Amino acid sequence: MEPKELIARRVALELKAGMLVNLGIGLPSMVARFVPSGHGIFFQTENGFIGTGGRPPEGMEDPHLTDAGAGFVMAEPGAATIDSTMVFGLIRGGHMDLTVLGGLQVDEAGQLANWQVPGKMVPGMGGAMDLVTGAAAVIVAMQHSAKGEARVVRKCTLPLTSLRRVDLVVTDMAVLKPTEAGLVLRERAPGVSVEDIVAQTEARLIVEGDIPEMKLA
Amino acid sequence: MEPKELIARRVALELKAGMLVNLGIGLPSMVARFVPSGHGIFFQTENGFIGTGGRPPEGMEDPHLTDAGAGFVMAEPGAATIDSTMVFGLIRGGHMDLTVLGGLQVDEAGQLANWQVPGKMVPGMGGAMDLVTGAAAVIVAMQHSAKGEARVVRKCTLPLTSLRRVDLVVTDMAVLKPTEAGLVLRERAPGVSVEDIVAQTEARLIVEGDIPEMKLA
Amino acid sequence: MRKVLRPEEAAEMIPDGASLLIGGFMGVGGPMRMMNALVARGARDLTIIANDSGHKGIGIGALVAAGAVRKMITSHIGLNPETQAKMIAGEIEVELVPQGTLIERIRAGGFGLGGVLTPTGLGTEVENGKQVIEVDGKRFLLEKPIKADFALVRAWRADYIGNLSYAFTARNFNPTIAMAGKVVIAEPESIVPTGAIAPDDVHTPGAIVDHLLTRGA
Amino acid sequence: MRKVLRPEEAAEMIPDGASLLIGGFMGVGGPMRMMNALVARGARDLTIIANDSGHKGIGIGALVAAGAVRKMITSHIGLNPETQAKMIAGEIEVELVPQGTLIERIRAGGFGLGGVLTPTGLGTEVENGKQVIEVDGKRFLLEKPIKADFALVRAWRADYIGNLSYAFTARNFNPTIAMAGKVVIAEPESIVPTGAIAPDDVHTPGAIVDHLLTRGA
Repeated sequence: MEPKELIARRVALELKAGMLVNLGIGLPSMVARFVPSGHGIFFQTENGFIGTGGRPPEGMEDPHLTDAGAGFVMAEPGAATIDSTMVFGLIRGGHMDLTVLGGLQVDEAGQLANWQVPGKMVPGMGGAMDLVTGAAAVIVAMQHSAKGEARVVRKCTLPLTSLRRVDLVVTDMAVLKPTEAGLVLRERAPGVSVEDIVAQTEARLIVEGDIPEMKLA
Repeated sequence: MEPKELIARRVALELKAGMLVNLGIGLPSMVARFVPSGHGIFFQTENGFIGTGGRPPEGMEDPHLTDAGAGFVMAEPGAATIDSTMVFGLIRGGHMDLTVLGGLQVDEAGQLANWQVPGKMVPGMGGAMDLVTGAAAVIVAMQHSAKGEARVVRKCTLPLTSLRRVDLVVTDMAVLKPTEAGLVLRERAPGVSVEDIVAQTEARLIVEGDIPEMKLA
Repeated sequence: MRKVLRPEEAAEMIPDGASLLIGGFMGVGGPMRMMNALVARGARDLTIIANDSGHKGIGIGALVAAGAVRKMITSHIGLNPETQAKMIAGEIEVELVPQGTLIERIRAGGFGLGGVLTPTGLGTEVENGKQVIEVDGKRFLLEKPIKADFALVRAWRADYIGNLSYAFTARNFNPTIAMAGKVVIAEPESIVPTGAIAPDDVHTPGAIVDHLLTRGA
Repeated sequence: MRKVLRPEEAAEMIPDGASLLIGGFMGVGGPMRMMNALVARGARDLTIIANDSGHKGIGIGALVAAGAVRKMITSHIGLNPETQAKMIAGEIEVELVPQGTLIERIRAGGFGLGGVLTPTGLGTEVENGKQVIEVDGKRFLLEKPIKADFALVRAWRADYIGNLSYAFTARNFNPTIAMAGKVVIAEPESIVPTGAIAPDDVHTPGAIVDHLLTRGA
């Protein structure tokens, strides 16, 4: 299984009926593919819609109905258009039950950096700072390391997205739970050992008892 | 002519096509009767509507379409429903070109008191404080005196509605223009002399040159 | 898909001493069946946040008459003499708030903002005890956010998943209070199949509505 | 009833050096004909406030490519590498603002509020140079209101008096920026007779729209 698919499948298990959920662009948006049909989840997109579906049939695309990356989407029955003040009212006001976002670094304090590599990549924070600050739960979905460099670090060296401690980190190697005491290793990816994880992690991990393998469905 | 009708007719002359106008309940709401048909004025009501018309035909009343006093109204073609945040966004944001409000006292500084007689009448300020603070122009429409007591006073003794100097005061005796220098007498009601006005006014009035009679149409 | 509640069931969910945001403007767009059920169950010590206290004996006025209300935060009690009398007799505590400030404070509560910076009320009784913040040389009152245990919303139509739409001036406070109640109960006049309210016509998304009442008779 | 403007006429009204609020999200719901006309007339030194800088060479991207932009206030430039390159080369000044803060600052400008108190950005680079206000023990950033000389709005439908409605995710920033421009120019896809947009379906009331562009081809 592709690392991205593995991450998306694991994150999908955290989504429950009735939840209002925001998926970031890129990897996080893959999560929607792995929730069962008739899921009863409200998917919100940052550009102002609740109840987005997948890509429309050929020739049915509407240029007024897109995701946050301007890609065509469908509307589920019961979908609702909202303006941008309402999008962020839902986010800041704690109505957003869950957001899934990509990450560049997560550290032992559970803090996230995901919007800037100074001097190299300055795309802007978009809605990420509001989401990480305001959503009821924040899951970071990212590859465990990139180009040999650890992304789960002792202390973020890149600019922080928020002071808030995120709620869960799902990578292609592990599920980590940020706590007051530090990062707790909760699950291993199939076929990955605790030693492998520790070796590819700069942060100190709290490892207690047997660490089970991730479930993926 | 009834004093109230006289006031309403005079105020109506201040309304121009394209203006967004709020009329307070009571006397001010009478103003709408005296604008020409096809007037092109946007009348806003505080409970959330732009483009209210008069009373609907018998049997056509809709309990969802009322003025701020819960009285049935019609909608003009091109009317728009707005929620209460937008009502006051229009008012505070300076989009409301004109508001016409009743008054209990207006003083030489052009300040208005119209929401409370402590210990006697405490209805609450409703939208009046926002309107007087935020509207682009404020006209006070009131009887010149009540039960023998002057309402145009040196200094308001009742609690102020706002620090803002109102733009025009129209009574059944006079039109007064509040300025930095004080209250300027602009017009007399038909058949009323400058001496009559001065006698029924506690505030000092600035009277310069000939004071013309009010036009009423 | 939601299970609907009868008004009596909704009234049982609301304990004595609860704080309630209630929609409506002089009763128009107010959740009448829910309020009557609260009166019927003998509710006590409620804190009610609403635009006004309605007409005597009707809606919020019925709650006031029944002795169910300990405190009101409102902009206007002028059309319900009973509320004024009980306030003066010390039986109900009334906090009078300018209407535009009231709705914006509720919005701040629901939208996760720290407060409202408004010019309304500066230099009047409303300023007493409040912080004044200067921004670029202009002064503003800092008004605090409002949230409540419950928001009682009246809608024209609801669909099976709780999307709401309002009719004309019955919209007023409703969409805003729906964001600021820990539990949101909507009282619809009719309930239509999911999909029957087009996405652009949804005024309150179902994702933030917790319970639906049975439709109006 | 309004006179419609051709895009060239609208572009002539907007002088070099003007500040523009521009609707749209990655170009969706953006006033494309107006932006192209600004490029065609060789506009210079514009300050643009918008969610993003679009795709390379399209919409806001076309203005950037043409050298018409001196400064941008925006949440995201990640999908337009040209804006990033010009920023790094010092040719365009870019102020990056969290998306929820940006839309709320614009709302504050249009709604007559003194600023926004938000938790977003606390403890990050976004906090630099800003006032922190404590409300009941919680800390918030004070973010200042934004207004502009012009608001360029894209609508789906307009009626003869300027009421606007938007379709699906093409709504986004549009209704909010329409409140914060000194002059508001709306670019509709179609123009329908007054009354054809029902009051409850009007998203931006005509009373705040100054000019309408001809309908889309």
